Amino acid sequence: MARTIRIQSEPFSAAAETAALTEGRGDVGAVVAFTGLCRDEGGRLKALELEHYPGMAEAEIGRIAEQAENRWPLLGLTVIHRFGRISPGEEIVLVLAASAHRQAAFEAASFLIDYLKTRAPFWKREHLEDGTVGAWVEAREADDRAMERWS
Amino acid sequence: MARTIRIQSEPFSAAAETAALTEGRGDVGAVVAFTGLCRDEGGRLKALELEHYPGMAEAEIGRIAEQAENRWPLLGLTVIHRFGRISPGEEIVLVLAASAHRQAAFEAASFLIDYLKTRAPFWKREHLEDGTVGAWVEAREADDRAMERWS
Amino acid sequence: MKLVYFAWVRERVGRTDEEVELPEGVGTVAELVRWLKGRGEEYEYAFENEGIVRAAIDHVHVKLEASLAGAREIAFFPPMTGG
Amino acid sequence: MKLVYFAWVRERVGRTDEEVELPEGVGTVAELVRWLKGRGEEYEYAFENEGIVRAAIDHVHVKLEASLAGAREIAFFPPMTGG
Repeated sequence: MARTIRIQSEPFSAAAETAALTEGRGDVGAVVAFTGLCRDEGGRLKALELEHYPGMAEAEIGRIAEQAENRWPLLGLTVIHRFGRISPGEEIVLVLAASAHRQAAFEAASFLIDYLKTRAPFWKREHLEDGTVGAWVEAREADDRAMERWS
Repeated sequence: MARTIRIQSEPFSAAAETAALTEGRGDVGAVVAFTGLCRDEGGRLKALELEHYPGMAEAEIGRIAEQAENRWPLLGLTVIHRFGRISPGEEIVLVLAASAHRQAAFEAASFLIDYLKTRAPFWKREHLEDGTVGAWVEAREADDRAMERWS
Repeated sequence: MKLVYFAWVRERVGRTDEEVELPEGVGTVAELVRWLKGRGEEYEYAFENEGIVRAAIDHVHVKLEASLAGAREIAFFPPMTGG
Repeated sequence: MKLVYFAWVRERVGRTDEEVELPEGVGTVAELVRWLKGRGEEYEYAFENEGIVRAAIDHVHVKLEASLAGAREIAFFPPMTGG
């Protein structure tokens, strides 16, 4: 199974990553791509700053990917998570799941992002339009619930 | 709400369509893209031929899109379905759903492709590697069940 | 009234479309199918299993009981297999 | 043993990492937290709500009861907010 996990500050290309997953093969029938973007929170936000735990971020996402691979008949899987300063409209995270059929691809992509949200060691802080550094984003209970539906 | 529906024989660019949905706006937090590709069925298949009902295809997908828009807080929605001859590894259909949060985007994209499969007037016929024209693809009961879970 | 056919329904009927004048007493899709089946074995073959063939009136899916009143284009086709 | 801190835990402690010699009797993550809180008010502040701060041993999430035996790097951080 093709598995790609990258933690980087640079932007990524969802198209190039999808092509890398599917090129030259005839067994992939479905690719689901989730892209998480930075919102401007109604104009209040100038940027998000993403801190991460190098080493553990890759390891933890690897463990989450392995769970997904054990659970669904996947043909490929890509997770790219950015860190550093990210402006509204920019991409933060990409999850790709490829399978022969759509249900496995949808479920695996949804599982991966639910787990990433609550298990991958990343923390967001807001930088506001008024120039101040805002609070660290608080964990959402909705994200915990989203993860729990998989167990 | 930005809504794009296209029926075409040419390939499409998922990246360009995603960019068109998100560019210049700060309210989109999640984009889910489903791409359906032509499989080679273990090397048996040379191509799929897709017939459609012009006029009704656009109208029916429009009605499905409207249902999705009424059901989830979407910020954008794109459906592109190809017709004609499509080789293994090529893309057949693209569904994009954009929202502030990921759950709406995942559910809407999943709903759209489930409905497309069973309601949009397209029919697939197989062209085989041995040069013969194979059978019309039969509708899958699993697709009917997938659609029924939304009602 | 225009009739259009797709996929294997089209192949069995042997044409993509045709104009027909409905006779008296043909008021629903089911009655139209029954009338068509009386017109020749190609129609008999296309509609041999009436539960399979789907219909649309003016680009909208309909059931066999649907009325033809006001219809301009009736389509017949197998279950859809797009996506 | 190396301790590393992230996000507001790092800010409250006032450092990104440090090397510590564990005293006798500190065998679990919970005991480490208790010992750290005795070292100064910055630690007291960082761990004021013990139910909130998460821990990892050598890049693996652990609970407060986890043993420190064999650990090289212990991390403390708030609930994650990536994705």
